[in-house]
Amino acid sequence: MPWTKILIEQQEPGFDEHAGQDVRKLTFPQALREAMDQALDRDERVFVMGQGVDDPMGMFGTTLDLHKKYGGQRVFDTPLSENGLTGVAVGAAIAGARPVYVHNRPDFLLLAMDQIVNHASKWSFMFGGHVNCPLVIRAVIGRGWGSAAQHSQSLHGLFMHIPGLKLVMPSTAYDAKGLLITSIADDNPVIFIEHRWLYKHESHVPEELYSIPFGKGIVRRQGKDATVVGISYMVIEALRAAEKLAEDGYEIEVIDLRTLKPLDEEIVLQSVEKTGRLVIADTDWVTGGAGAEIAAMVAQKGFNHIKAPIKRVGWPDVPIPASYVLENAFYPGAEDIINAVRRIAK
Amino acid sequence: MPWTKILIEQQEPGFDEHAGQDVRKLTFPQALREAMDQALDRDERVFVMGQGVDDPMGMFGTTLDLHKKYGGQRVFDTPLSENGLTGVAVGAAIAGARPVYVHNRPDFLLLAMDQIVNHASKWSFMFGGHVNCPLVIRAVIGRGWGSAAQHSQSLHGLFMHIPGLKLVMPSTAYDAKGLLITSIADDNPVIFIEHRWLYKHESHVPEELYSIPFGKGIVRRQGKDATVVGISYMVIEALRAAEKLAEDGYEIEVIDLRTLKPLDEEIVLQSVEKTGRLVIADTDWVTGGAGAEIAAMVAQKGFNHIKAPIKRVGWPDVPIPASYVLENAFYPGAEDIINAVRRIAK
Amino acid sequence: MTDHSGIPTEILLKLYVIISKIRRVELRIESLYHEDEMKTPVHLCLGQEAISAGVCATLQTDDYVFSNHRSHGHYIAKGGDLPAMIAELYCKETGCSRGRGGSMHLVDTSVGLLGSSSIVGGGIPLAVGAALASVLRGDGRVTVVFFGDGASEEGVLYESMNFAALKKLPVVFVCENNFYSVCSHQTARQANNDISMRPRAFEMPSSRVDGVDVIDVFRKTMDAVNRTRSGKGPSFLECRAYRWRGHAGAGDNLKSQYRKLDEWDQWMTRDPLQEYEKALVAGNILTEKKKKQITETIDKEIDEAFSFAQASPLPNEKEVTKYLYS
Amino acid sequence: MTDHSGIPTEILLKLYVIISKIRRVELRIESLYHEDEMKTPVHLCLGQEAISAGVCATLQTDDYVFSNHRSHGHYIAKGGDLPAMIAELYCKETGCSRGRGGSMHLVDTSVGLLGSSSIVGGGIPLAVGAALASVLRGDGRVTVVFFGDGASEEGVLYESMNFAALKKLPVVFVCENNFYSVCSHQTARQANNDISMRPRAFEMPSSRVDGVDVIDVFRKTMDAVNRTRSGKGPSFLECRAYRWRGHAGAGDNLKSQYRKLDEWDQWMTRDPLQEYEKALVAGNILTEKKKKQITETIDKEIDEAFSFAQASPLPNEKEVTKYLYS
Ligand SMILES: Cc1ncc(C[n+]2csc(CCOP(=O)(O)OP(=O)(O)O)c2C)c(N)n1
Ligand SMILES: Cc1ncc(C[n+]2csc(CCOP(=O)(O)OP(=O)(O)O)c2C)c(N)n1
Ligand SMILES: [Mg+2]
Ligand SMILES: [Mg+2]
Repeated sequence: MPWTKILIEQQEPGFDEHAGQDVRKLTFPQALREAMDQALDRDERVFVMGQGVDDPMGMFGTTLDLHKKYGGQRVFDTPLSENGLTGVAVGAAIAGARPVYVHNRPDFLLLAMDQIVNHASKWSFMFGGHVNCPLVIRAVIGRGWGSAAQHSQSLHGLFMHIPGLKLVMPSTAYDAKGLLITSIADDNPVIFIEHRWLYKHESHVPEELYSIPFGKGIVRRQGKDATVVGISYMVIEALRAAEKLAEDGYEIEVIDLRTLKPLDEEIVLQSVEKTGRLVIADTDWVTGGAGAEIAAMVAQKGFNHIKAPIKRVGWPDVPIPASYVLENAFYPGAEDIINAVRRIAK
Repeated sequence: MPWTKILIEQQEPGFDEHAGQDVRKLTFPQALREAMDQALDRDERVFVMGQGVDDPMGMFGTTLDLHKKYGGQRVFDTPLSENGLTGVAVGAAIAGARPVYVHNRPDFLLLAMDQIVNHASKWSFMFGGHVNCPLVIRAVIGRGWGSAAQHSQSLHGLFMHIPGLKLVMPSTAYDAKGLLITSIADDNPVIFIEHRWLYKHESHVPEELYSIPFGKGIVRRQGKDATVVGISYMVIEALRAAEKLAEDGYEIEVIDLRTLKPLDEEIVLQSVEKTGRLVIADTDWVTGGAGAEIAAMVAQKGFNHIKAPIKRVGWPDVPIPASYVLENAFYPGAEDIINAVRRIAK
Repeated sequence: MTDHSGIPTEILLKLYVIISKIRRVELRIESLYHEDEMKTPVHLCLGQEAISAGVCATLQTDDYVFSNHRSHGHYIAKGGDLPAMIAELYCKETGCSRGRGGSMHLVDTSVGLLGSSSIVGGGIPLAVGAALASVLRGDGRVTVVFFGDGASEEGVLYESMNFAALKKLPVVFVCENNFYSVCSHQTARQANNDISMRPRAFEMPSSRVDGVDVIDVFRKTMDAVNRTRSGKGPSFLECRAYRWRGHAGAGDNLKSQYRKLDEWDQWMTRDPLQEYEKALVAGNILTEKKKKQITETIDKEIDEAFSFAQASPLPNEKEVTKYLYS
Repeated sequence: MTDHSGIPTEILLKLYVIISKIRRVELRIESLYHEDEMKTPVHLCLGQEAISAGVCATLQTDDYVFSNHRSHGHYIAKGGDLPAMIAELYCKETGCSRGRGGSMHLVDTSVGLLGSSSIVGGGIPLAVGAALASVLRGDGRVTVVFFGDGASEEGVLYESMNFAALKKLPVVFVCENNFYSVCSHQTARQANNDISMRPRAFEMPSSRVDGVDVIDVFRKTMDAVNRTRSGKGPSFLECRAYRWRGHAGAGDNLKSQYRKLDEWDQWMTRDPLQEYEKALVAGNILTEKKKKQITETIDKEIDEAFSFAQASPLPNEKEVTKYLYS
């Protein structure tokens, strides 16, 4: 859904882990597409469904032309029936298939909460493990260009709360491919949330099929003065903030959690043990969000390490506004992380 | 829906704030019914809808015979169409009515998340305040008798995350009436979550129409050694725990938040300033729940007061099991609160 | 009662056995429920037995079924393991869901029963999805989903019908219209009481079925199953029968407060077991001796199932978080 | 084109003005969109103008309307304030939603437009609820809800139709079938392409309407509105017209990749404005002079609206949390 060309230009380029190196690079959407392509190729049980997955845009390129390669039975468009079609995906998974259901935006998952929460997340447990639900739901957070309240939510704060789901939020093309492979291979329902502003990010993505384990965060930058835990796109802003803060002599450790469920508590606790200071930067409402869980976890398990108030950077308690001036005020960025760090770092 | 008589007997009696006093007492359901009765009587815009509100059980008595008093146009049964009917309630509210939509269980609200989150919570903001949505959604948390995974969720952890909603969870009959009145009088969407195990609770409930302000918690028991913040039914368990702990010389302060959105941060911070120790007891999954927000808030704003890890008592990360032995293992109670307090109190 | 000519005796007797079994299991549950040892809400299907029996008799063992809260009949008719079902009602580790599900969440994958949802309408899209998986695999299976008249008010039914019809999936929608959702009559909830009209919105074949008449159920389901197995797409059956008991639990203590008396009287003239028995006796397919033998066999099975269930161990409370993930 | 005899000239001209106005506003938006000053996704209704015009002309000012993402035509036809709409596209504080909503969230309570949801189908139950509120108050209002063919796949439509029909609420469901949801053709999404069949599931009156022919829209809506205002319950109109542009934004750069060419050619022979203009001219209702005058008035209005919008202040970023609650 290209509204105007400027949108794509406004997107943030990501950091490049292999700057200048002669390695194969893919963008975030290309990496996702390759993961699905390889999964479709390797496992007959895999199929891809979603509104517009076979259209000329191919879901921002992430599903482009896959239907031509694998046929309309395995890669197909769906009606606008989010709850029903999520249930269809859940049922197919229960019956042994491995659906990847692509949603344009997390906002639309709200129509499917009954199937996601009451069904997919509970099917294994509720039947004592006799059945399972290997399902992947992808959704892409929108941001900007006045997308407004109903087209820019992320909602991973909600899924964080539901046992039985896994929750994946990659921030690099490399992770996007590896984690999507892991998601498709997993025997449980996985919510895989992308951020539209990461789509311009390019990184080294090996050609072979590889997987990245769930529950393993990664230290994107080493530091000793404060820990910034980033979620999804906010990892980029955290790295920017760290760069700026380095100019003032602060060494900031930036952690990319990669998956929120399971959560790599160890990586956070270890970092906090070193730094004693924690800022969590999220692309979601602060209140009751994933950052609350991380802060609460540290306030319990890392209490002895913590030397200053735990700060959360994220959205204020208000729906997403349309007007760009209000968007600018609404969305936090590197500056807000910098301010948070300054307040608590020595 | 009485399954067998034992269910009702198993319910927990509440504490009595006016034990032995000669005051009018009502049970929790009677208090709710009186609130709706008086609201219906006072304001023509108020109406009550929901599955079974006019049936012989009258939603556990909370709506009993109101349809006889106010007619089937103002108190009516609904089809099993939770999303659609929630939308109907939202639309009626937008058009100037004041619906109270009674849901049997929070689990069924998952079908209505689109209307609650994408519509009700955003309608005022999204239109710059030109419209508003004075809606009350009631739902009753189930527990026990093998109600299992799809009939025992509370889900206030989800609503906590959504700006634009208010979230009310009373634990006494007195508060139930006063807060329901406030909810109906409020110009915004209110999620009002009750706990079935509070329904036997009786307390003094004045006859007149009174309201209790949102965002004001209450200290149910004074103490200086640790603060236990209780949510809904867990206030009862917290009081029990406090009583037991008093035998060992611990003075526990028990706070009943009453509303989670708005959240009375002050009452928690003030208490923690005194006690330095915090346990949050919730009737919901711990992970990503309301307790996470409270802990995170204190880890930020009350950091200097906190002298020990913040503990959360609530549900483990697993759907609610059917078997009573597993239910017993699943649901925390006074014992768990006692253990948590012992670990962190001096 | 519809004429049963042309249907093999073996099948006719099987139908009789299943109806009898469901009836006797439900009555046994009801008679013991007051003991409060089955600590889970039960939704008895007394009066609706012919639907489960007639529908499932048209299915092969590996065909899929999805069920709802009123699941006992579906489970038994599809060939689910009876001791495991009763053990589930007793919330035991030997239960079909290992005591995690209770009465509303029965499963037996060995006979294609992939689960029961207690969210009204929740199982409907699951069935469509299972049918989709069958098509992708080309395994020739048919999927049946059971749901009530109340579920026909849930939007997900319409979404599911549209998709199933669009993709011509091998699924049969079986709506058990017992006229009530808890204490609420169909007329208080639906604009028109002819549920069988609804699927026509998607040009899906649909019939009204006499849900008390097992032969009518069997024949119409057979048509739908044959049709869909041959790739012609889904069908819908509205099977009308009466819920003899309250919504949940034993008995129906509120009966006089919410039932329409003339409706009640009318339906009480119809008993799916007796009508069928009479027809089989008249057709010389069932003798008194055979009947007695069947009943005895069933009762023995039920006795054993309850003994097994009662003697079985409870789940280990240490394993409360087991089975969260596969 | 349907015969317009019997309809007062005043109304005929009003319809013409509205269609022209919608057309010219949309073209103006499109022509300026590349400037990237309207920083909000726009969903143009070019080709569908006659639906908004014909439907809203049957309504009174205080009748309610709920709209969707493709909302410009609804807003204009219901009498919404044009400068406030354009200012909203420019995300200004003077916008009808104070810059909080953008193009997909237009509102003007002074003419009964209670809001537009960009969740497909989301506005449908809201309209039914507003109609319920009207009944409770006895205010005699009618509510109309606009939604697309895509929305007819959402379960909430069926839930809403059932409830509206059950309670005989004063609401008219207007489905604008433009055959596409983004780049997806109706046939890829729906089991049968006759949306007007669907409401019959609830015994709700329903008609197919030629959405290019404003007189057909007007007459059939008038019937539905009269019927429902007199307490006879809801109706459904499937109005067929073609989306001339891409799903969102200006132009349709993917046209050749997703449109069916013959379909395109066929629809391009039909222009709601030109067809109507021809009919009015033939009927001596519209003269060239009058036409010019109308166009000039509209263009002046549009000029003023854009000037107002462009000159208006942006929201104050300090007020980002304002309007959360009322
Ligand atoms: C979505 C949802 N809404 C409400 C309920 C509560 N509930 C459980 S069973 C039931 C009755 C359903 O009626 P019907 O579908 O006709 O099935 P029956 O009980 O008659 O077999 C209701 C309302 C539920 N479980 N799920
Ligand atoms: C519930 C939901 N699903 C998907 C979308 C994305 N989306 C926005 S508009 C649109 C097309 C809707 O098609 P239709 O209802 O026919 O309206 P049209 O755009 O043709 O006017 C889609 C899929 C959405 N906004 N809401
Ligand atoms: Mg029923
Ligand atoms: Mg369309």
